[in-house]
Amino acid sequence: MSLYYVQKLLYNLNREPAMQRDFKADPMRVMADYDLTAEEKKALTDADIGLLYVFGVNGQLLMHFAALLGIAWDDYLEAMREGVRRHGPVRAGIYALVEE
Amino acid sequence: MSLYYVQKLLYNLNREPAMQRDFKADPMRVMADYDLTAEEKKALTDADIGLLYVFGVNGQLLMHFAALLGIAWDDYLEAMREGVRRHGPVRAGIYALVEE
Amino acid sequence: MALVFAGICSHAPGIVNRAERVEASRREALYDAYGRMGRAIRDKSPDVLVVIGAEHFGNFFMNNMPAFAMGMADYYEGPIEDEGWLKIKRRRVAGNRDLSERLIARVMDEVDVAYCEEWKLDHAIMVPLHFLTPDYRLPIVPANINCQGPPLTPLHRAYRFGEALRRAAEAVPERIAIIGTGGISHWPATPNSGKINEAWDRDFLARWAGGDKAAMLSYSDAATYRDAGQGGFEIRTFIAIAGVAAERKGEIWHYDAISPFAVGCTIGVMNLA
Amino acid sequence: MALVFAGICSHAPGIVNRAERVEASRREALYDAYGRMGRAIRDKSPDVLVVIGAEHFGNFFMNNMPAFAMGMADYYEGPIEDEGWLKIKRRRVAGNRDLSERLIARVMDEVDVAYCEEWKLDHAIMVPLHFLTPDYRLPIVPANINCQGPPLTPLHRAYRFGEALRRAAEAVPERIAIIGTGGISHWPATPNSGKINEAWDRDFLARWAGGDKAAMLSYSDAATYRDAGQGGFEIRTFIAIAGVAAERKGEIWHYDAISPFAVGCTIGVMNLA
Ligand SMILES: [Fe+3]
Ligand SMILES: [Fe+3]
Repeated sequence: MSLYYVQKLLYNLNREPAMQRDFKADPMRVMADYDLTAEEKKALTDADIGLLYVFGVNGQLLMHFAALLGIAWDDYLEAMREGVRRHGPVRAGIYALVEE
Repeated sequence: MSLYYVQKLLYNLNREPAMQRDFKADPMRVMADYDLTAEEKKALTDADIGLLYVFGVNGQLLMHFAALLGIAWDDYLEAMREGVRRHGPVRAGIYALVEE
Repeated sequence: MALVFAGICSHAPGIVNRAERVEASRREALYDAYGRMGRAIRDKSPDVLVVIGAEHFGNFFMNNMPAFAMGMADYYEGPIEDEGWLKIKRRRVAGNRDLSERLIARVMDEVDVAYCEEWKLDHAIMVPLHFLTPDYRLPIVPANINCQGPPLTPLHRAYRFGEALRRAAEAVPERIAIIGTGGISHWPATPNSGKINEAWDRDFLARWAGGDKAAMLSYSDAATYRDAGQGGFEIRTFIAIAGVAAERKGEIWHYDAISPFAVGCTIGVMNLA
Repeated sequence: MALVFAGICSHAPGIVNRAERVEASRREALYDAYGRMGRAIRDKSPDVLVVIGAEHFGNFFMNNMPAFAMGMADYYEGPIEDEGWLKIKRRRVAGNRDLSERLIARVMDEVDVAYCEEWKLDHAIMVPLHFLTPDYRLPIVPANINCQGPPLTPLHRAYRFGEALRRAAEAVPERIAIIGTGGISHWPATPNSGKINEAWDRDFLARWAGGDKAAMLSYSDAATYRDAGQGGFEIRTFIAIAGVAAERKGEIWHYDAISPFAVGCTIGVMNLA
């Protein structure tokens, strides 16, 4: 699990049009610069918003990635809900601050 | 005076080979992305190490720029001395912390 | 004493870019409250407006995530978001590097800020400016508290940041206005987007208006997340303003839990007199 | 108590990459002192080595210049400089994200660090590691104090950072070693490169070894610049180690003003017993 590199890729992708073109053309080549697990690479190439949410990706990054992929707002929200149903609760990051 | 942007240009230049090539080919185009005065642009294109030192550029950035230009170490040191003789004391930055 | 104004307001993008989704009367009441706050600021003739935001990965990422940051430039640019999306035109906003540097040096005596000679303003700062200083004539000092990437800034340090800002404002000859911008309870960009916990909001705002430091600092992050969503972590900016006001009391001029704007829309002002 | 070691050493690149410019006996005496410090660290069986450096625009620039930063990753990479120039081969250095996070969260109770989930180590950290842990088996937590871009971190906050690190080290079950790396007087990359103010250095080191907090915090930046060059601003890392040691006394194991290495080469260890 390398939430940092998943988020770093999305952070860069959201702000760099050239990288967006490269990612569409050849995601594996772009992802080679980031320390990602096979599961993370698959979630990114599959645009699996639900699983990315479960990884712990911040919505302030994830919503822009969804928009980039042409996913409508309501579908984006539903994809996160479906992700939790399929993969369980968020594993890390800001949505996992549940210790009390 | 925009020491920040002079230093930002050198900081980026020192670490990006592609930018180094672009800067050699067409410095004005590269500098257009930075908020620089005419005097600063001239100092950068003239590789005027002495004046850049007087602007306040940190030696930890300036020495790498000098190396990039093929300026030998002793010539680099002498250029800074000559800069102070010609242009007066350092104007800003870490070498201008002289208030007591 | 050069601290002339301290207040809080909401910064949710929906307040601008989803304006049409709310009936005109509710929307205009909110906009009027922003307008009243803007006039209250201008009435004090400040030289600069310090805006403490809680940005959303505009300038700061987890490769170098400061607990606190302050701008130190003669100008800034914003919004960093798409202008068409936010419905605020991109522009330069004037700063004051020299004044920033004097404030920062003083704050650094007690709170360790990262300083920034360049800053792209996101909606956390642009939405408030859009309403409060629509002519953008008042120079700003942007500031930030990390409310996004855990480990988050501790609440008591956010309060201390406000105290340090007050002492810095009192140490310079200029007249300083300071605002904190944020949500209270909200769940932006998550499955619960649009949800608002109005009871929690009103309880928090009562603590804030009462200048009740202990009550404001008693939230755990886990409890805030449970009751107020991750947007609730932005109470840090409001708590900083309570620190600025030094346990004086304030007044909530406006609160309306507007679900299409995804936040309980708030305008509050500290009584510094 | 989980703080097991606190010490200081030099980090100037010349110590490695201009080795041949100094007679073998002086060089070997310095290298032996590093070796002795490395053994002293290993003898305490630490789980991690916190390295407080003062980097030179490797990771931090004036767009977001933290007063303090700490690494929070499972590995780091260094040197960021050309391997041929520094004469240290580029490699991964192990970290411990979980332990970093616990230390950072505790430090943040009193000192506001920027945390970094990625970090390219420059010579401020790589030169010490090269000598102290040549097999690179001991995981590290890199840390940084801004000694390069004014406004610099105030000296009393550097001391407080050390105090906060000590309390954090004592709050975790792991065994923690902490070192500070820097120059004392030196003028790197400026017209006075190679100059060393040995008297000033010995006076500073006497204050350090005596655990004399007030004397260490009494320098103004202007006086330091006048007497010790801008390299003298790096006393912040040594002062942090004095804070770690809580006014206990230390010992200077080695000091030699080696002009070709551009710094008074120093090895010092705090007596924590
Ligand atoms: Fe927000
Ligand atoms: Fe150094």
